[in-house]
Amino acid sequence: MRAKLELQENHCKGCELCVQACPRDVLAMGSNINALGYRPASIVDPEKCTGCKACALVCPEVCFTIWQVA
Amino acid sequence: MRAKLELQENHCKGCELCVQACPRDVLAMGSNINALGYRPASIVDPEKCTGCKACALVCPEVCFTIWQVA
Amino acid sequence: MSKQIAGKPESMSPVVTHYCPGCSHGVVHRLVAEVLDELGLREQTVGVASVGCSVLAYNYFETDFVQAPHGRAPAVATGVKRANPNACVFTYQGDGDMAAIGTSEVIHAAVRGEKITCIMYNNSIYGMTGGQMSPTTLMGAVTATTPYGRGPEAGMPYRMAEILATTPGAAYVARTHVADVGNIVKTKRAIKKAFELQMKGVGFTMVEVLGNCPTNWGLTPSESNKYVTGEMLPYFPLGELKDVTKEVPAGVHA
Amino acid sequence: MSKQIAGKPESMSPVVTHYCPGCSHGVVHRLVAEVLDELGLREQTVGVASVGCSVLAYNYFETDFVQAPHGRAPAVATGVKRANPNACVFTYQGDGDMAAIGTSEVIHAAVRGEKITCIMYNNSIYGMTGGQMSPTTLMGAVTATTPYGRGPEAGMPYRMAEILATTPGAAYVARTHVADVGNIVKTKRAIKKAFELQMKGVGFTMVEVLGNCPTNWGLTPSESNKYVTGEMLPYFPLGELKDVTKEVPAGVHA
Amino acid sequence: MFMHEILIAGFGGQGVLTAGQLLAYAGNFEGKCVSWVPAYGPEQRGGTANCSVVISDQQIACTLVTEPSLCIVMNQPSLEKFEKAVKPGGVLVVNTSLCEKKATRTDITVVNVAATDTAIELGSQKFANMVALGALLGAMPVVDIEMVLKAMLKVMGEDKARFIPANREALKRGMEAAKSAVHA
Amino acid sequence: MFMHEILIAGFGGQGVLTAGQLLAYAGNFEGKCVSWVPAYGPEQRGGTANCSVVISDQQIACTLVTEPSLCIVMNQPSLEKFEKAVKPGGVLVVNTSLCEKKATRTDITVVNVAATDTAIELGSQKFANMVALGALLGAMPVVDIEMVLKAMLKVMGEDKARFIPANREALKRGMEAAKSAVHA
Amino acid sequence: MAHEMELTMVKGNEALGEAAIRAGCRFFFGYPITPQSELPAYMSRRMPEVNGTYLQAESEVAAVNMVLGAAAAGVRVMTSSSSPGYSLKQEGISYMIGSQLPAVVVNVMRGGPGLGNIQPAQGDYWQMVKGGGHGDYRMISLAPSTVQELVNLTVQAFELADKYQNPVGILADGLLGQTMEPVRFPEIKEDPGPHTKPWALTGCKGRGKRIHTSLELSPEGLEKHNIKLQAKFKVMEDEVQFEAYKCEDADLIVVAYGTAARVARAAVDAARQLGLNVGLFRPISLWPFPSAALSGLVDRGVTRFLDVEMSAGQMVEDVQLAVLGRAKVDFYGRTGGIVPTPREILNEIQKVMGGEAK
Amino acid sequence: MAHEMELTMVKGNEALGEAAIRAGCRFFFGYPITPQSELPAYMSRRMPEVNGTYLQAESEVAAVNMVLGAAAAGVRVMTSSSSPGYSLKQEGISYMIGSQLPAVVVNVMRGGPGLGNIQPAQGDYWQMVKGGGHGDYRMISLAPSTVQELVNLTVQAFELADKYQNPVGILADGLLGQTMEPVRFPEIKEDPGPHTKPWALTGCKGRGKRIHTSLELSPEGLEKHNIKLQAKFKVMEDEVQFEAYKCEDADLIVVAYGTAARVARAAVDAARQLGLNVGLFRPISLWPFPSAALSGLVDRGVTRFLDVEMSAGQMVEDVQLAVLGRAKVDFYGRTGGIVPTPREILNEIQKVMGGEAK
Ligand SMILES: Cc1ncc(C[n+]2csc(CCOP(=O)(O)OP(=O)(O)O)c2C)c(N)n1
Ligand SMILES: Cc1ncc(C[n+]2csc(CCOP(=O)(O)OP(=O)(O)O)c2C)c(N)n1
Ligand code: SF4
Ligand code: SF4
Ligand code: SF4
Ligand code: SF4
Ligand code: SF4
Ligand code: SF4
Ligand SMILES: [Mg+2]
Ligand SMILES: [Mg+2]
Repeated sequence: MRAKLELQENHCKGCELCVQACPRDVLAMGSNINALGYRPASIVDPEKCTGCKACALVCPEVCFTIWQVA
Repeated sequence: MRAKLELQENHCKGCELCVQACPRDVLAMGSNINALGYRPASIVDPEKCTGCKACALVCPEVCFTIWQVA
Repeated sequence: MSKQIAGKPESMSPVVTHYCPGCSHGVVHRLVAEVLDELGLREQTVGVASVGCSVLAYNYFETDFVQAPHGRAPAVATGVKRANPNACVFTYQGDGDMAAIGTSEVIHAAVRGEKITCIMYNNSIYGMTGGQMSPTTLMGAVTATTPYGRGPEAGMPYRMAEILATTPGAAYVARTHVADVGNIVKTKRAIKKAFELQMKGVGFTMVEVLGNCPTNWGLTPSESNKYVTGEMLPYFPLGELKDVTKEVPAGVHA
Repeated sequence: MSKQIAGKPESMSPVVTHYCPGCSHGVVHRLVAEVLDELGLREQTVGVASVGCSVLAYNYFETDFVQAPHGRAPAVATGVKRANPNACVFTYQGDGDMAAIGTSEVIHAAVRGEKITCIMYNNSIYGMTGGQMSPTTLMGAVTATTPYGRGPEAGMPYRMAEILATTPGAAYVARTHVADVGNIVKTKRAIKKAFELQMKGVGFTMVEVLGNCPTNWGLTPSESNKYVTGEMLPYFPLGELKDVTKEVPAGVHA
Repeated sequence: MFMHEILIAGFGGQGVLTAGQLLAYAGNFEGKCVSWVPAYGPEQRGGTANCSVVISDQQIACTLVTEPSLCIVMNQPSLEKFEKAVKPGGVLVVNTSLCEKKATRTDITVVNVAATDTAIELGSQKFANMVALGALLGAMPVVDIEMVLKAMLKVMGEDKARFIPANREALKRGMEAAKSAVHA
Repeated sequence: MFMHEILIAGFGGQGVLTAGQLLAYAGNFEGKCVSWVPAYGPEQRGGTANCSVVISDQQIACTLVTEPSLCIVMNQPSLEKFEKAVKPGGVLVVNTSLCEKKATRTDITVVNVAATDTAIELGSQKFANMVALGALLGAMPVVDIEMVLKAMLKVMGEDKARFIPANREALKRGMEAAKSAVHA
Repeated sequence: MAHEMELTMVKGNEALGEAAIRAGCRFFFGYPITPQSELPAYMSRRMPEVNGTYLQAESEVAAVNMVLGAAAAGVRVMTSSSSPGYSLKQEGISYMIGSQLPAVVVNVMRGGPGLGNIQPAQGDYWQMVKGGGHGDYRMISLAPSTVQELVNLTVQAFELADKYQNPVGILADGLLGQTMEPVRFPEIKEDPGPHTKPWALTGCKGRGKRIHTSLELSPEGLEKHNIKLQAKFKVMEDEVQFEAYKCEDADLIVVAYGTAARVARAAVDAARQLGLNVGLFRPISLWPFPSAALSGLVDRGVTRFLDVEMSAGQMVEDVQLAVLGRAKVDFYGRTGGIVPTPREILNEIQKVMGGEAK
Repeated sequence: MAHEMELTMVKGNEALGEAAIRAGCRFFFGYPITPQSELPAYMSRRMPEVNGTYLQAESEVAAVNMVLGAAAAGVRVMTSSSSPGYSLKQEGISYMIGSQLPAVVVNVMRGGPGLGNIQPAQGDYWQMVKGGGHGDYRMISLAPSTVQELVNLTVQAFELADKYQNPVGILADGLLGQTMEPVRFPEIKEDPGPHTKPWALTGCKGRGKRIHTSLELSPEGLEKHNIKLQAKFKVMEDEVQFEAYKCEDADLIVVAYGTAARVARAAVDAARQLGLNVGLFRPISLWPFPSAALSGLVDRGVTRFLDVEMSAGQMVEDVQLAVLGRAKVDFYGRTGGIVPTPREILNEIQKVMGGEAK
């Protein structure tokens, strides 16, 4: 299964939970600061994403949208 | 065991519970009306009293005083 | 030579109560007073009266007393006991007072393990206000506010003692009744244990006493006692629901 | 061809919350919203917000909402549901809101068997007011009002779900947590069941969700999730404490 | 001006509230302005109880009667409490069956009636209130006794019709007693 | 008359409340009347926060500062919110590290300082508040920086003495920035 | 009982309940307390007959919050209590006003303070009229003095509540609640229903979501909300109601409401028979208080008022505020559940007027 | 912290707590609410140090009743809350007054009505001063405007409570509670103790039993009790406190309390600099209200007052009652948690005085 991943960085509060939850190191914390004043997570290796949804499940701000690509 | 029994009729509300509780028919409801407006219980056969305290246990107005006579 | 074996306890005032003929409130008062006498607590006791038929309890006990707002007696008792940890503090409440408006106060007093004794006189009705449904009113019972009988829209009756028994701070929780001679004696035993454990500082103690309300049930005193044993008992089982002194110490298997 | 497998549920508003980074309130909101979506209930739902960090919940759900006074959400929900029996009505409350000031309201809603769903987010602290002890705070925990750690004078923590499970009107009572992926999924399952049983009119339903409060615990989000699983779980056992749909019918012995 | 302020007092259970209600209904049937207010003592049952009834051909000002023109006392405590309250020239009905002492005022009409005893003669203590009411109506025909009996059906329900004759008798016995009244 | 109304604003966690407290304590050490009031946005953490500090040689009237004579804004939202509030002739310190836009007023002294960047250079973002405070004191020496450092020990506890040198450095770096200030 | 349109004998508390039902109220949440207990009892009997809901709450706090919920759902709803129980509803009332939710709240006053007793009193005027709860708010408060007026005002109260999306209070006392008098009820009405309320929480099918909250975190926002509320209260001030009895030529005017006013009317009549030019001014709406009308009486030349209350003196301040020193205001009050007699009030009238003659 | 006698920087809420302890208070029962939460937090830290008791109740209702119990047991005791939480204490306060039990009750006001917000406001004046609870009662209510005054009045409050066997209120607002200022505390004092109170419930050893109740079933008895209470309140009226600042020669007097007064003082100073003869009258005791002093100013020739509140106008009625039309009373208020600025008040002053010049 391959998945397409979108991360709404402007809603991200930089809690890092998604980064810790991702089993495939798709995500990492960024170094920029968003309009909310946080360092948002970002997608660093989209190809590796399996669409396991761990990130989406733990994200308190519902920043992730994931599509399963058939 | 013999017992001496006192009944404070002016506190009695005529609920009849003592009469019903007494196993020896020592008590009966009177026919007079006391100052509270009730027909009080009265001691009709004091000699029969065994001092079992049933009357005292059920009386909500604590009308009974009982002495055990040695 | 003669020895007094029954009579007015010292902790009771020499007055007539305002209770209806045959109402068991007076019996439960006497039991509490006897216990206070026997444990020698009268002079260090502060009673907390609630709102209900027993609101005037302060007139019937020869102890210090404070009258609490409806349902709040356990909170008031908490204040008294915290201010005076050596005092013997008890509340005397009805089922409406404790199980309806006072739910929170009694549960949290139990949760905190307040060293007080709460007596709940459960006649499954609001006596004082004229016989409305209380949380402990039995299903189907006709009251002033369940003219068609208590139906499902009001829920099922609520078992106060069981809930209190689940709280970690409760040391002793029992349910008894006073509708016959034997159970009056047992009720006294439960009340005595509750006061003893309070004074030992073991924790929160509570006795739920099933009692009658001849007036609002529209029954004679003796009929009303039969209602207690015949109708209430099946729904409100008797027993010591919690007694930490009886609990098996951890690690020791019976 | 691609199919969306995660994203914002329709029942959630497209806004950023005011919650602290890593706070699980957002996760639980999302789970409720997903359940509303999946059961097609969004357009007939009335949410009841409580007072606590989740007071602004009404900004995050795309459903009708009313904000209740502190602790009273189950009473408000009772009013809504009785007025509109076809509505799907849920409360979203904190542990302080439900287990402290709201004790009476939630217990009596359960006793009455109100057909509502109460979600309690138990982070064992008063989050919104700055981290004071709540009735569910663990023994020894340092909070703004237990600077020396919660001691025995405040009693032992209180288990809300267990108490509600004892009430006859409760149809479903569960405790879950959202500190890891697997349990987030399980929490959703419990919430879904609660809403389903509400809509089937079976009775009162409640899910207590153990969640974090990184801010007032002074922990990072991931540390705080470990506190949930490491410290809270031993005292607050997970599970379906009551599920009338699973209870063995009377007379049938397993 | 037609205007009667009536107070009926006794123990709870003596039917004082009912007697008052019957009066008020009867007045209403006769087209008067009427009001009725119950009052209870602190006791739950068997304590004191009384009620205020006003019957007037004008709008009623105060529905609570503190200085009755007509008064029934069904027992000793009520006699002690209310004798002094009766308006000069008024009527006081005393249930002598339950009053050890006598009324002493001379500026009012005192009707002594052994209401409880008479009622027992009639078959039940329960009729005592009707005997006393009859005595009151004997001394001052505020309403017609047939209206009182009609009111009974209204208050207690049509199925209680079989009690009408006994109650009529009780009212009459009371009215007779009024003949021997001590007039002010 | 010596009288400064100071407002320090930023995100929660940027140390704006602490900076304000240090100023107030320092003023107190110098024998002035002082007051400090915190204010928070609705967010629980990481939201906006600000504090009002008044330092005066007279009794303080209003402790809440709505029109500051001296102001520090630690981020863009605070700049947008408070730039217009500064009293004409006042001082506005802007943390340019976190402000995309610039202050536009010309009737006040604007001190631009890359407080967060400078702080990171000094080893931790946490010093940003001290850099900004230094900048403020550079533009208007309300209190002595040694008093600010003394206040630090009072507020944070004597055991934090080891952080004094770094903080002194941060204050100094800020003061330098003030030299390049745009004067009104 | 009491379903016909003819004159029926009904106790005040029950009349209140029937009037609410006639006004379309189908939801009642309450908790028993004397001297209003006949009202919940009546509702428990009547509501099922009209497909309505009677629910006995576990406390007054729960009851007022059930009302809040039902009001938010858009139905006509009522709760009632008596003094101590009414105190417990203060937070909920403040919330309802903040959230702009209509309901009718009844206080059948008894003797206070504290547990006091169950006798009629008027010691909760301030609590009801100035606001026993927190924050700036106003609530129309109506004070009937006969059972018939109790019926009429109860029906009105529901209309006013919906009109202004604000709770409306009925302030009665134990005597009125207990008094049985003949009354005429209006025709029975259905609840206009949630669909007539464009703010009712009915589920957001086919529309955007609706929210009821009294929270507004920004001071600017909350002030704006308050300004809006105050503007509404200003409009509500037009709902003033009062009765002026024999005031046209009166030298002294007795001011009283509810039961006290009813007694005072008898005293005024008695005074007139003695040739004293006395009138009765009876506020029916306690808020809005009929200040302009009172002030108008002063313009007309009245120089003395006698405020009579079953309290230690509460409304008297509103009378003083209305006349602002332009006339003398005396006070006579009884407390503890004692209802003044016409004779006592007449005595006071004579004292005051005699004093003036000197 | 803050144990020394020297000037210390303390937040208002914490200063209140420390002052209570200095006054001998060893019992605190509360429930968290912003903006007074620092007070319970402080008490939870400090009470164990002085062998006192801090207990977090499960609700405000429970807290006020724990206070009632502790007060009955004869100890100095306090509770505190903020607007919505204070509403919930009304029944308990009415009971304490009815039962004649002393305590100190604090309300750190926030924006209302309903949940409102946590910003400073003064919308609970009526609730506190006229009685949010039921029945006729009075409670001394003190309104500090600086942290030092908060300390002083808190100490006084305990003395007054014991003196009159009546609760005493402290009415602060969120700004004062949050403000940190240098203050000087008095020496620490022990609770005088139950043995100094001949009514304290200590167990009836060696004496007859003692009872605290607010119940009195007979109207005559309850009226007697009320007369006794009213007589006590009459004596309490002597405890009036106020500050008159630059009032001697003022043409216009600003009337304000608490935080509003503090801001108004700056406006008065500014007005003086503009040559306007303006003064500030600051009630410190809101009840008893300093009516006589205000009235005295009118006697002296003041014709205009400007009442400034952080509310839609509540105390303004007491100002009007004091001057009774003999001077014009204007009002300026901000709501929702907005603190007026000195400039705004100055504008109002100028408007009012300009208007007069015309
Ligand atoms: C706040 C408040 N609400 C309601 C009441 C009215 N009230 C008095 S007693 C009572 C119920 C009493 O019932 P219960 O506690 O069961 O005692 P019982 O009379 O049956 O012994 C109620 C509701 C009150 N006094 N105060
Ligand atoms: C009547 C009342 N009392 C107290 C408060 C203050 N208050 C607001 S939120 C809260 C506690 C919230 O804790 P919890 O319910 O656990 O929610 P959390 O913030 O932890 O999610 C309190 C006490 C209030 N708003 N109203
Ligand atoms: S879906 Fe799974 S693999 Fe993909 S980013 Fe999220 S956690 Fe990583
Ligand atoms: S979990 Fe969500 S909020 Fe947290 S870092 Fe990841 S994307 Fe950002
Ligand atoms: S003591 Fe026993 S035997 Fe004697 S009277 Fe009482 S019940 Fe009867
Ligand atoms: S039990 Fe007591 S009150 Fe009842 S009849 Fe016997 S003596 Fe009288
Ligand atoms: S009403 Fe019931 S509970 Fe109350 S005194 Fe009478 S019988 Fe007892
Ligand atoms: S304070 Fe705690 S519960 Fe509240 S939003 Fe922050 S982390 Fe979540
Ligand atoms: Mg009961
Ligand atoms: Mg919480």
